[in-house]
Amino acid sequence: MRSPAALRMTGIIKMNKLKIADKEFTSRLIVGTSRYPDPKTMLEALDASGTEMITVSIRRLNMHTGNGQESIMEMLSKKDFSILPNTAGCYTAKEAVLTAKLAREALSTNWIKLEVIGDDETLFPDVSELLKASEELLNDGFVVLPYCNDDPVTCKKLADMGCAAVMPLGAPIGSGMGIRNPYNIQIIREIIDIPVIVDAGVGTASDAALAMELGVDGILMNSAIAGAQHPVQMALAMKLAVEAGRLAFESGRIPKKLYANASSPIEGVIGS
Amino acid sequence: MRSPAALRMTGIIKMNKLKIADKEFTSRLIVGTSRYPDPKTMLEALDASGTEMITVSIRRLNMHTGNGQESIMEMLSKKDFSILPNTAGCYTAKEAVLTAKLAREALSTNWIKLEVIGDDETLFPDVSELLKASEELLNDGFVVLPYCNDDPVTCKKLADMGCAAVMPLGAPIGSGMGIRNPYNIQIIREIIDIPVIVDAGVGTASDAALAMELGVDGILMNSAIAGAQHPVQMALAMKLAVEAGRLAFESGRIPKKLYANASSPIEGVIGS
Amino acid sequence: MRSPAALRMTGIIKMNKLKIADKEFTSRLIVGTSRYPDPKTMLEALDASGTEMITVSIRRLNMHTGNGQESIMEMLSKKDFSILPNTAGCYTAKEAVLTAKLAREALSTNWIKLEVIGDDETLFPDVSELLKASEELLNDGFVVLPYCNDDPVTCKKLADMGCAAVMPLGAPIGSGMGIRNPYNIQIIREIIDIPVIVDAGVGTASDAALAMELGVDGILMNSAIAGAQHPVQMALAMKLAVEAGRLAFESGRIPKKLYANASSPIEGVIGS
Amino acid sequence: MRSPAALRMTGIIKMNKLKIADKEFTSRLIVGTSRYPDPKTMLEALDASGTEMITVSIRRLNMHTGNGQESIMEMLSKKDFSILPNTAGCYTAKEAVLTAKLAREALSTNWIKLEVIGDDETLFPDVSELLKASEELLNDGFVVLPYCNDDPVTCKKLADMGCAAVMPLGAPIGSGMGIRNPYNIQIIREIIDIPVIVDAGVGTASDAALAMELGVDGILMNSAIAGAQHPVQMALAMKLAVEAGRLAFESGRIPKKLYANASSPIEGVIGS
Amino acid sequence: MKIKLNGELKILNGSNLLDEVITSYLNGKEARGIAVALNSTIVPKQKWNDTALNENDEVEIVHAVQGG
Amino acid sequence: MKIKLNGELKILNGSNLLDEVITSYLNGKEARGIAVALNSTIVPKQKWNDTALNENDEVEIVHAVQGG
Amino acid sequence: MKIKLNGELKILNGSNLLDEVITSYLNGKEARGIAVALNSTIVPKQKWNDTALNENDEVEIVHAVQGG
Amino acid sequence: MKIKLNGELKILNGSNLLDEVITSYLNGKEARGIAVALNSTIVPKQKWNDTALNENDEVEIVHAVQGG
Repeated sequence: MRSPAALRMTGIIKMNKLKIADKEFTSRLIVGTSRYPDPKTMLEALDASGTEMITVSIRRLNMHTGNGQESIMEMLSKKDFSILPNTAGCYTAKEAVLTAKLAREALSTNWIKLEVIGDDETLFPDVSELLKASEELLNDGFVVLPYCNDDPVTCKKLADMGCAAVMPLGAPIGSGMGIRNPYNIQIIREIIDIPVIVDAGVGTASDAALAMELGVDGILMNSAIAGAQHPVQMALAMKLAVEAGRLAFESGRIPKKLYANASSPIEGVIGS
Repeated sequence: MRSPAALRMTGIIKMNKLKIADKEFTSRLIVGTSRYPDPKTMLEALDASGTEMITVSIRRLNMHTGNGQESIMEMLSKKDFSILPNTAGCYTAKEAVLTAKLAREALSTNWIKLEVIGDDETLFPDVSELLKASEELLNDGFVVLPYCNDDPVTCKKLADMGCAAVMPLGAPIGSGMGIRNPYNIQIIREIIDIPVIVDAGVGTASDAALAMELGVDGILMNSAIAGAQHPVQMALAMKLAVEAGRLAFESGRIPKKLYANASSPIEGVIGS
Repeated sequence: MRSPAALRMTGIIKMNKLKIADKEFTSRLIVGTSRYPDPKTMLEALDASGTEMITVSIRRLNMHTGNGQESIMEMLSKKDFSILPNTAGCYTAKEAVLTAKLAREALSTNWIKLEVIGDDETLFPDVSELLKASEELLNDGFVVLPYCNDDPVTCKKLADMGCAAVMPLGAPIGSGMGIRNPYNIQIIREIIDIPVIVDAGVGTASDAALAMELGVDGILMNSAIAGAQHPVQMALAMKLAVEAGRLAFESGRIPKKLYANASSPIEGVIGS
Repeated sequence: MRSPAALRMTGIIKMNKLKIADKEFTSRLIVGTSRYPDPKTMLEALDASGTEMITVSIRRLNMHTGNGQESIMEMLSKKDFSILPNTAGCYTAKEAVLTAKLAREALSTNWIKLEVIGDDETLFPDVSELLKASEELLNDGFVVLPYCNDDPVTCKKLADMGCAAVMPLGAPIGSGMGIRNPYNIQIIREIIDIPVIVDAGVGTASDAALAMELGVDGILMNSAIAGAQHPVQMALAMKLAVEAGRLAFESGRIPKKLYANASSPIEGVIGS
Repeated sequence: MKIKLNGELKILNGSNLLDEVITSYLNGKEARGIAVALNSTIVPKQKWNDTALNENDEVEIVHAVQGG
Repeated sequence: MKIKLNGELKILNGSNLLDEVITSYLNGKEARGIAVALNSTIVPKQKWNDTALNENDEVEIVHAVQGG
Repeated sequence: MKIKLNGELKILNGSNLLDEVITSYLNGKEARGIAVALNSTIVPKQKWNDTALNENDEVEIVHAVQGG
Repeated sequence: MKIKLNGELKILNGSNLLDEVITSYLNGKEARGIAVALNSTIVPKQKWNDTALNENDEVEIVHAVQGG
């Protein structure tokens, strides 16, 4: 039997690539680098996930070691991931813009996962500050991927402004609740022309598959992998789930029906 | 990066095998062979699905060709699948038992997917006839895999009787409705010691992943693959989804919470 | 403003009555009498629920008092409910039939809520024994209301046999999980001509309303009322919810749509 | 038996009143006046709903009759509802503020249901404009009830600003999809101290009951009643459902469990 | 003579008439709303008087209690 | 003089007093439950009499209609 | 002699041996992967030769087809 | 001279050149993958040498850490 990779190579199965701004990705999974049991597990999980782009945070360089604020870039030294810095922890447009600029300087990338948090219990975005920061960063030449509500109007504004993608949340960060409102995600996917990445909320593989089946272009996750009892194995589960969901979306599923439809032939039954 | 297969070989990721009666399967997906656009598509889809066991029906040998009742065994000639004949179309224990015996004679296998249908609109099983047929076939040395309701009591009886697995339905055959009552499936999984295979109802990849995450041992499907717009691609999606769901189940997912839990570190934010 | 009762009297709003066998009920709620904090609360809750039929169990007369096995009929002395004895606690057809006959003798009613339990963890019915007991009791002139699975085939058999109603479970008894599989309930309602009463599973008011909106004819509940922190208030909530759900079902709800539909007029907006 | 009203009067059952700004309401249902088949049906439906506050729109006085833009105040002449004008159809803060001021002038009320729409397919609010308009109107002495997203951060801002209530949407206006994200509504209810009114999305009675069970203080609806096949009957259904849901919320429901819990006594079964 | 009454062993020293066994069991309580089975067969009230018990008979005396 | 009244062009031949323009528009209908804006500013009823319109003024006369 | 073969009436003019009836039905096709029941009882391949059909016998010749 | 370095007060006794302050802070660590802001404005690496600090200046030295 041919392997999935072999099937794809033969052209029988084609999964479209994900294009964000000028970069093309084979993997539709973006993975965070935080809260793994240890760096070794993180690196193995990133490998297992098949991701090509990972997120990092910008924090004060602290010379005291062993505080969880070591340079991620050193951990990654031999790896070749695209780096997507975030502005996690910022509560105002001003903080987020400065953090984005520091990230650009430190990492030589103008890509930014823009987070402007409105509330530390829900970690939901502050819409007004997010729009303001997006505008400023776009004017300054950034490739902006904003973490936002599952609100079609906000997503439309961000897209119209020139963001490279919108990243609506599926559920609160780290909650593992899955896609709490698939209808909004579906509406966003339908009315927006740029990539839609579900960011936050995914808890397990079926959540990831379901999100992809709604037609979104990718998923960004961290806690679901890093916080699982077996992060490396869960990373592989997520890789497979994202591919499964995408392939299913592109395959054209059977319609749902209330009643049954025999799969075996009805004719030729004995005694009939 | 190492491929999933490579990761498994290195022992980093282990997915348990499925054991039914005396056979061991690496794939947890059993696939039906009916209702594909054509035999070529069927064969490619079976390959793409990675399945090791496929279902067939027993029907009168009809010498008129082109009637959809051609011998499946000829189509499969060079393939090496385990064959699981079914008793689809039987409405009584008597019909089902005779069909099982014909299948054993024709295919030299004592394995049988036991279907005794109670109603042709829902294709739900007739519980009493199913129990009767199971008992007779077990006494006659069959390895019985009964298609049954998602009813813990019936499943318990079938297990106690000596069936090799129970195969509760997720939703009506061909309905594509997914796992309509995950709670019952979960209860069945908890109170039964033999393999639980979800048979019928799966419509798309996330349904398959979700079923596996409930802890079931495998999934049997047909319409979801054969009836998709691109059956081969959907077959691959299902293969990946079943693996993803199983791995996620074995990985120990994060708990669900109503509120957020920051994934990025809280300390070291600039300006703090 | 006219009260609901007044609206109904004027003929503006008509809610159909529930007819089971030869009895007609205005209330579509059947209420159990067990597990209330005390008899006074039970009586007030029964009143608040508006029920016209209550269930009782048959147990050995135990001359030791204060053991929760006092005669319910004495508690009810001045009340005028139809009494529906059950066969709770019976695990075989034989036990259930004898219990039904004892109930008939003790209570001078040939109505019986037939329960034949298959498993004491789920309290799901034993389908084969249930069918057997139903048949015997019907032959003996009983009005049989069987508690059964949400299985269309079993429900159809029970209806064809001559049962006065079928009473599929919404979820395990006392679980409060609501209607776990509304699709099965809907199918049962569509393919059966006798009253369908959802028995067991309802946890709160919206569960009851939702069940009624599926078109079922009534609901039997006990734990959701008796086990609430305020049973009398919850009894009233359930009364209202059952009426609300039934009225909504009969009112013809608006269709569901993914997108919006303005409720306010679009024309005449200022500045347009 | 005592009627529900009688039960409440005796003090056995108390349902708290809804207080918004300085007004107290017995009914927790606010009803829109648009899109009924005819004014007579509207008036009967408003009566049947038991509502004490209804919404109206502000539109150009059009001297051509029969255009659906007749004065609602004339239709209501003898009725005594609180009037809640809305700013439906406004897409900017400026339009909404002017419309609110016109409403205050025309109707002698400083209450306003503030709608600032961001998109005419979803009719979702424009968050930034909504915040701006709220601030202006609050400064001008209005009692502001903003229609908003189910976004905890925006709701918190509106509450902190001094709005009299927040009115998050359950689903798109007129969609009848129910409460698409009960988790967000629950979070909003928990973190906000002012009344939470679910505005938009309710399709049928169980939706209304479920919303109330989340603890929200009231529901505003229009299409679900006006667009039903029998609006007056549906209005009564909604009245009952809102009461049922509220009572259930206040009653303390039983916990949900996966397994069963016998409601009938286990001891004293015959033959035991 | 030994019988089983509601699952418990009972020695009948006096009458073996079902009616009297029931009356004794009820201990002054009125015999309303109860039903009796002898060896898994219902004995209607009007037959209690005619029914003599035998060694090892099993008698069930039941009534309705709170139930769901 | 040209004004815009509820979005439509109107030539005022007679009085340019807001009060009279409104009265003429209402065509006998009572002026209850209506509100008026002149160039996006509310003009309360008691000021209609004092308010003269100018070329290109925009007047909105609104009332409450059925709404959700 | 009349028999029923896969639900259809068939007149046997020649041999009534099951083996030959099957061979004739198969019409040159190889007898692999098929099973035969006579009056609802399986007849294993090695017995086809020994089995004579009687008036009104019902014969089923089946094989495996695509199924779900 | 007092400045604030990553939120903490620091007394500069020697040079007030940004470059030297950074070097001292890094304590031998290589200055790769870091970025510096002075009073909320980024100072690119090539300007560190030209930038003199003033009393009460706020300096942030950051790098990338694990994040989600």
